[in-house]
Amino acid sequence: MTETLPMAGPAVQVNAVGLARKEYQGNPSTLCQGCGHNSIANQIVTACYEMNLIPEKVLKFSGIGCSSKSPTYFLNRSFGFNGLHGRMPSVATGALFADTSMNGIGVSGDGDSASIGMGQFKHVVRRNVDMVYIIENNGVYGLTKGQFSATAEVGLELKKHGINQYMPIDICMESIASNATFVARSFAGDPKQVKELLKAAIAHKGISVLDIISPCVTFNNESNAYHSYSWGKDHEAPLHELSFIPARDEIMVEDIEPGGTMDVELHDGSIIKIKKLGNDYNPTHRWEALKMLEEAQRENQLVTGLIYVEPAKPSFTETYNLVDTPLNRLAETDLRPARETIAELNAMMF
Amino acid sequence: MTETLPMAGPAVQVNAVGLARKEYQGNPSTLCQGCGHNSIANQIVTACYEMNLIPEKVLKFSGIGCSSKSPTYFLNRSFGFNGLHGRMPSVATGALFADTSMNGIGVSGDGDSASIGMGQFKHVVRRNVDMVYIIENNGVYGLTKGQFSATAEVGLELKKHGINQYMPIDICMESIASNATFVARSFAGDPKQVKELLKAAIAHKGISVLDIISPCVTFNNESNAYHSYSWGKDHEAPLHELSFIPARDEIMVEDIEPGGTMDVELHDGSIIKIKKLGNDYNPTHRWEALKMLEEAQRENQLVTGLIYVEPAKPSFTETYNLVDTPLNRLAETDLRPARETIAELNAMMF
Amino acid sequence: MNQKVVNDFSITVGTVNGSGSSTANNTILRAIFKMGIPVSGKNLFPSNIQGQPTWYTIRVSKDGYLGRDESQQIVVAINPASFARDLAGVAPGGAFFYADDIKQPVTRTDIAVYPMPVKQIIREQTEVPSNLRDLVSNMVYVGVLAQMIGIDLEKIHAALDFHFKHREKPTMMNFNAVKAGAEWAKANLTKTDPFALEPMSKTDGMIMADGNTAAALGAIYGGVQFVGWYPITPATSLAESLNDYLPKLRKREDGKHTYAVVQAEDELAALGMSIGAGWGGLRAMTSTSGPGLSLMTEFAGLAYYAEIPVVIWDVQRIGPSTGLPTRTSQGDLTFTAHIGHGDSHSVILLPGDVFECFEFGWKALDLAERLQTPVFVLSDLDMGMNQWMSKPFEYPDTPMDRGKVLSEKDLEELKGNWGRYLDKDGDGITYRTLPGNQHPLSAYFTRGTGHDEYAKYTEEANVFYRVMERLKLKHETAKDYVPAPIVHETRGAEVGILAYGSTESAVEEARDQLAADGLKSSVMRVRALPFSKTVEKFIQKYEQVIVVEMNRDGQMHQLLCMDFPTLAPKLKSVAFQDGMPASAKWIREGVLKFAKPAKKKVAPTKKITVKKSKTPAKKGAKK
Amino acid sequence: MNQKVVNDFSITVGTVNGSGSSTANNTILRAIFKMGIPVSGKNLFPSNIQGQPTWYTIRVSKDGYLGRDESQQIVVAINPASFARDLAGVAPGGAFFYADDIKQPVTRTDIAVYPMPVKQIIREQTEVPSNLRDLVSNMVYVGVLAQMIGIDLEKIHAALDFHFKHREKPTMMNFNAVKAGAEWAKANLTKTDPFALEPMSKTDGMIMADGNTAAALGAIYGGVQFVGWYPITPATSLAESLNDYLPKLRKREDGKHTYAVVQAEDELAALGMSIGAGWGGLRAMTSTSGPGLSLMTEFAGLAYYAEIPVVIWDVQRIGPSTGLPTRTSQGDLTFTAHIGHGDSHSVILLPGDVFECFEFGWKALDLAERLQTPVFVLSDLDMGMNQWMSKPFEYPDTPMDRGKVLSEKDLEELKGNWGRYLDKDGDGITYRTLPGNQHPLSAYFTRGTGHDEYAKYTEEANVFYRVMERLKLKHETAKDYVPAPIVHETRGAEVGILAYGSTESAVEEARDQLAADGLKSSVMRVRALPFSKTVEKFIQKYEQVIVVEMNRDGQMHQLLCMDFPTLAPKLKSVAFQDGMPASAKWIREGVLKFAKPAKKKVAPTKKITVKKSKTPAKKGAKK
Ligand SMILES: Cc1ncc(C[n+]2csc(CCOP(=O)(O)OP(=O)(O)O)c2C)c(N)n1
Ligand SMILES: Cc1ncc(C[n+]2csc(CCOP(=O)(O)OP(=O)(O)O)c2C)c(N)n1
Ligand code: SF4
Ligand code: SF4
Ligand SMILES: [Mg+2]
Ligand SMILES: [Mg+2]
Repeated sequence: MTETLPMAGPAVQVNAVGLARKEYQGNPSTLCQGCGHNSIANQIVTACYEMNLIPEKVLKFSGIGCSSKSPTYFLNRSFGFNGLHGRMPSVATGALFADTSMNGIGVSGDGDSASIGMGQFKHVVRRNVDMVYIIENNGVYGLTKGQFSATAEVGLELKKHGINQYMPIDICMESIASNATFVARSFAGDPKQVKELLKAAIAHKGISVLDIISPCVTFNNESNAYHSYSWGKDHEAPLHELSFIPARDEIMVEDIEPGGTMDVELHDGSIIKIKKLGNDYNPTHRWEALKMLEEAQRENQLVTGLIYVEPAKPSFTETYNLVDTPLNRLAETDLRPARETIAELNAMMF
Repeated sequence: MTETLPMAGPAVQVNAVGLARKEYQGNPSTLCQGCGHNSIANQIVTACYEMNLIPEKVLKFSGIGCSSKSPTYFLNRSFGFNGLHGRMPSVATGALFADTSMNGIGVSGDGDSASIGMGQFKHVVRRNVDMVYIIENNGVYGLTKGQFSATAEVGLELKKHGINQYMPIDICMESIASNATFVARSFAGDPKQVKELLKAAIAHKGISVLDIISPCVTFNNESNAYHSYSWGKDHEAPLHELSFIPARDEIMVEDIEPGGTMDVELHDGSIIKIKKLGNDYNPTHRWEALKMLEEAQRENQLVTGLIYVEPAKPSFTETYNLVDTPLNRLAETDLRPARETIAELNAMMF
Repeated sequence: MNQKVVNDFSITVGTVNGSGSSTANNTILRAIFKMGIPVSGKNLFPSNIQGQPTWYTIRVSKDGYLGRDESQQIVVAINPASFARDLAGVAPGGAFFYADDIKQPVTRTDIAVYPMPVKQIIREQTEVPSNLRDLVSNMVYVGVLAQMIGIDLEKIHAALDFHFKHREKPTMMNFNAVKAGAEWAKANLTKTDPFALEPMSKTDGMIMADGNTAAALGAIYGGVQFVGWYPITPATSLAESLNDYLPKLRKREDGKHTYAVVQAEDELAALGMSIGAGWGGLRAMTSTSGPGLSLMTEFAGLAYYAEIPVVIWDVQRIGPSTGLPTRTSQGDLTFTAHIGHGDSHSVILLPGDVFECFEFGWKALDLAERLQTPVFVLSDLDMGMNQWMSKPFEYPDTPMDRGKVLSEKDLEELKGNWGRYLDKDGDGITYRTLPGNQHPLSAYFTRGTGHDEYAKYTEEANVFYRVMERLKLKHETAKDYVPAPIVHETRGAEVGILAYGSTESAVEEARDQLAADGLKSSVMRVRALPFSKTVEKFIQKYEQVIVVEMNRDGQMHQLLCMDFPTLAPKLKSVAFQDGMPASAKWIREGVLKFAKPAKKKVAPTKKITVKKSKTPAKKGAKK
Repeated sequence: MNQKVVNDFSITVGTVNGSGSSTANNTILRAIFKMGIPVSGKNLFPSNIQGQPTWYTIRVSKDGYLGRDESQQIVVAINPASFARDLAGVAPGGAFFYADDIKQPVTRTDIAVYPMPVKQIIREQTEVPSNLRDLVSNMVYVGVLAQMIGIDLEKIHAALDFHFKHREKPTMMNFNAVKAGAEWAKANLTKTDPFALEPMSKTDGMIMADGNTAAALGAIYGGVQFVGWYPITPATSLAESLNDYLPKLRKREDGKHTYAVVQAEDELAALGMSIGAGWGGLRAMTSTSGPGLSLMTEFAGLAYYAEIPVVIWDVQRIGPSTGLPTRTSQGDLTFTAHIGHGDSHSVILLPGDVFECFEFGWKALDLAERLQTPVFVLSDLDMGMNQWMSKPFEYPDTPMDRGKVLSEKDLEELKGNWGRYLDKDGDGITYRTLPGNQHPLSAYFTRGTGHDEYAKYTEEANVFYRVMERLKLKHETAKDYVPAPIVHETRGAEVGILAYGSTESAVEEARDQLAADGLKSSVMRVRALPFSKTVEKFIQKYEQVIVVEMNRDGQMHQLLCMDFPTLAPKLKSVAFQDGMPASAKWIREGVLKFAKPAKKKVAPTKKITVKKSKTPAKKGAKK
């Protein structure tokens, strides 16, 4: 690592902390071309840039999965921890004690958070740990090549795995049930909304759950669907060649106005119905939020926007009444009781 | 094990399958005297007796905890599996495939299911595994001597653990969020209701979650409360002697009429407000249920009764389209492909 | 041009993953196999889905050596990103094929170089729709190669026909691309390399399969009924093969199922479910890899102590931690041998090839029920995910062994007088009943806490001690049931070699090389833990026994030292791991560290060697 | 009456758990301790909360032996349910005190028998409110016993005063009950047994503490900042002691905290959080027992491979599985040594007593940061939960070692030229930066996947190999840092004994007995893994080294055989486990299995021995 720091030249546009957008970038993505996760990483870069975050003041976390690779694709100048499958929450919880002035941004997948990681996910929400918790939700396990995740819709059919029989786990409803203080949903193909919600999430003190629908171009495509990787219906049998992944464009939607709905066709030809929360929606009523989500489930709609927020609750580290100095900058004198205490201590031992 | 079968004498009252109530009993309890869990075990005995279950047709499951010891206190003639802390759901899920004509009854604790077991709990609910899933909910870890569980109320103070900072996990709301098909809540001190809900749960095909508030007489008592194990306020300092546990009576309430409320004083002097669902409550509307729970949370009420039921959904094993013979009675001829298939198979291998 | 090199070289194809090249590479492999020439293929793929470099190596070996050869005589470069490295990797005197749209300098003069106008040729194949061009273009290099080294086009057709499940359209579309490649090469290239294929009959009657499929099939012939699993590379295809083949091989007229495969929410649940099912009397198994195995630790201990039959396949990849998820390893052995807190010891099967994956697929289920304990089967990525030629699978030669189970009738005869953990037969294995048994005294209570012979809870010191000692006895008994080691003794052998698992072919090759060096060796391939008497005898017999394995710490060596302390000084460890399958080269060099051939003259194995990964013997050897 | 037996006997009290008797038993223990007589107490409690039999054993030993003595000279029976068993357990010639409301026959004539009207006496104590009568009634037997064997009432008062935190009311209420018991005994009982206490000065300057408290205190002096934990017997009181003492010992004027103790939702999260904190630069630890340790396996592997400092206390109980949650064990050693899939090896500390629990409490945190690796500390229930007399805790004699950390300034000097996993010093330990470091080149990316020296993702075979070899080197380096073994050499010793952990006192006692038998021994108490050179030298020195431990499989023996194959034939295993703390008896008998004293005449250790648990040597010994 002998690179020297890039110097900000005069022509480069910089933000309020004097950094150019590229100071917020990460390594080039190794995800599939057209993967929804890529566009989310881009929006994280932009949101952090526009929020004037100092990259050194951000901690990045993830579990394991395609989605969980994302932290390498943004904020190269931030510390990152790509942990274990489903266990990002606990690592983040501990790490954020080190210096509570840092911003935590976690990226996880639906398999990572709703399957193996369900327990940790629920508990990090319940504790109101101050971090942005992004779930790049594609309904499948991308990195292990296309098994159902717990957010897959009922009736979805996948090659080698048959038809999904269970109701999908609704990340937002789960978050609210466990008393999350910030819950939003968006769609990777709606970069503007993703960015705005990210900014709100970063600003929120406490846990901010962002459920971002992020289609897997490669595996979440019904093998029996018209547009699966076959070469057309006129052939005797569709050929689903898993080792071949055509490069595709990311799906992007135009602006949906607040309260509006839109049908979006995914790469596999399936349709998701997106509905944007209207301006009349009040995200501070917990059970209105639950009701809205329940209705959306019944109507098979994907409602996007800020679903619930409770700004006042103290965050996890706040409840610990910590000293102002970051804990990881405390010195021996702060940490080791004075020499004279040992005699008192021994006296206390009977 | 040389005991012979107890013979049903002429005077003993028997149920429709010719068994006396004591055929449904288990070993004597080793729980604390006055523990809510004991009364639940008794109601399981009665419910099974009254439902005319054949004990050999029941499988008992549990995790680890005082509550999870319960299966030894009922149905001695049933197979039982006392597994690992928080992992009852997976063991039960697998075991119930062995013979789908069996009734599964699981007993867990709030620590067991809402802390370490949250993930498995959510997923067994989501799969709609056909079993009764009882959570003997006391808000603490009884067996490890009184730490907070994830269902402890905010602000509860426990000796050595300070004040609980988090919102309690609401087992019923969690169950409904994860699409449970039967969700009820009761109070161990209301044996009649416990029994009736148990019977309904046994009858239900699919997962039946029973959240039964079951006070821990020993540890869920605020050390700073008036009635903690002190010898009165007039002493200089309260003495909370954890190694001494006075024998107490179980708390029992009189009948609360449907729709009625009652304040119940626990052993430590704290009060819980019980409200029974009225006859006008319709437990088949999912979001009405969510709304009701949300309100109850805000009003700090414990609403008991059948909260939600969706009878039609196929249970987990039903979705597998299994043969009628119990799988564990299939013979080699059913299980091993015929000899002649091996040549075909090898031919398939290129 | 050097002298012709026939049926004895390696081909490496460097491509991009997600580009569909695996069909092409498999086609080459299968066609050579169908030519009767021993061949093996290894896929070196990255832990991502699309766009990263990936390599496929095919070794052609007239002598039947299927292990990895570190040198690459023929390299096909399709990926610009790995072009330079691919070029550098060609053995001197080798051949280099590359897609001519890669505009990078070809600097070497010691090799034959063949540019291929892949893009152009595929564009000329008008029957290929544009969205499939990239996919089918892989067939062009198959054709060029076929022409240049002599792969029989008919065999290529057979391979494609098999791959596309006998559907003519895709078969022909791809085959035409192959032909186009071949024709172009014929017209435009002049052969300047020495490598050639000639038909043999050494693969007659053999099949081609990967270990994961074989394991799944074996389990099906073992009557598997319940599978709880969670996806993880490189184990995923084992469970997916069960999903594939169970409906075919266990089809019933009524359309109903005699099995259930459940994708669990994680590995704890996967094993938990399987344990529940095994307890319930089903033939139950799970499959996973390292990280999943780590998560199964607590449940494994429960199954050990509560004596519940269940089979756990661990298709090993490189740890520790997430490690290299797409690289092979034998690194989970010591951990598995003592998985779980408290005193425990595992029954472990160690298949050596695809044939044994099938065989242990059913045997493991027998053993689990016979011994009432978790049975671990340690395969690895190389064995599990790569295609291997193999003897055909053999129908189980023994009926299903369901172990000691008491039915209602048995209980009646016993007058209900039985104890779940009562050692009636003195072999440490006790009798069990199954849920659903309607005898009123059949039920017992299973727990991971202290229990007596009647499965009753106890904290009594002497009862706990007794039960643990019986478990020890049962482990002794297991030695009589697990697959015996396979020994090849050489008259006058100066050294014993002990190995296991997928290194088998590399070990055989190394032994031949050592023999040529003048060092005669005997070999034992251990196939199971606990170690049987035969293992002890083998070690006793030789002055030195060299334990060869694919991990850093010499784990088999560790376990042998533990179990045979008095023989430990004789045991030497040759252990190496960098994620690449074992090669004869490092095994030979490792052995030579300890044992010098009588005639002292050590000839290098092969003239052409290309260093890619570190030489193992220097660093991996340990006394 | 036999000859007087002074300060050399054991007392067992059989009561019901939840009855509050532990205060009474601790009072006896403390009073004897204050009389200057070496004493130890062991609580044998069931895995439930109320109503089950429980025993407390106090050993009084003028010679300072603190290990378990298998014989019980004095038994106090308060629990009807265990009365018969308690009575049977009295050593011939012993004394039996019992609550006279238990109406069961006392059939033995070879012992002194003293009925005690406990109920009646307590009813006469009118100051005791009725709801506390059962609780305080325990003090009656304290009084009776005090009178009969000569416990100084003043010391009892001191013990009560301590217990009740110097609050007079409860102290006096309880003390009055003691006095009432004593007075009643004086008036009504005639001593017919030989057991008596006489003041000594052997405990002067000593303290009394349990290992879990000591560990917590040690950690506090080690500057612990983050604790993620989950309740589990017998580790719970370690974390609870942190909750107790941190606010006292790390009190600040501003009332703010320099630490956080988080009760996690399970053990995976407990270690996960601690790893996060350790990575963040906090002194982080967790504490657990067997089942929790099993659940930590995957995270332990991550911390090993990603090189994250964290301390893991495992207060061992009996496994496998849930086992006997309230019984002691040394059964997690082999598992911990290789916890996690893939090649790994753990740094393990093995405290031998309460003093070392304190010492390793802070040292473990130093080591974790110095070595950048998880450091396991294996204590056990006996050491962790029982009260032990001990040297006073000593203030750390070295400043906190925060290991190799680069600050902003360091990075500036280096011009940002550093690599997280670059071995600059050749010791395998690399430099790290901490989150919050504001230098723009400070950040690095931590992962459990393959990485190079600059923490960049890689799947390169040789890089992976290199990193793993460096980890091996680091493990070598660790040998210089971990606590050295403690060796007591005896001139002319015929045998070496190697032991570790809480068996220390029993081993010392056994050695004295063996010396009396005519067998001279040297002893090494190993205090850490990896084994240092000294361990090897010790084994080399003796013809036989007998490895003594409290588990079934001889786990330390296993690990020594692994690490020292050439010395393995000399290593003999004396391993036994039934949940009871080690006794000199089974150690002596175990040693005698292998090593016969020169003079051949083996005298029995003690005339009075009562069999309760199986003799160990017969079954536990293994070659
Ligand atoms: C303990 C463990 N089990 C299994 C795996 C294998 N694995 C890697 S990623 C993954 C699923 C990822 O799915 P998701 O979180 O939805 O991410 P996506 O790839 O879809 O973005 C699995 C099962 C693992 N790494 N660790
Ligand atoms: C893996 C594991 N961690 C911790 C424990 C210790 N443990 C036993 S029971 C229990 C808590 C039980 O609480 P709950 O489920 O609420 O049951 P209760 O005793 O309150 O009825 C704990 C933490 C354990 N047995 N296993
Ligand atoms: S496999 Fe799916 S989730 Fe993974 S990178 Fe490709 S498109 Fe994205
Ligand atoms: S400790 Fe609490 S939960 Fe446990 S048995 Fe006693 S009263 Fe019941
Ligand atoms: Mg996903
Ligand atoms: Mg509880």
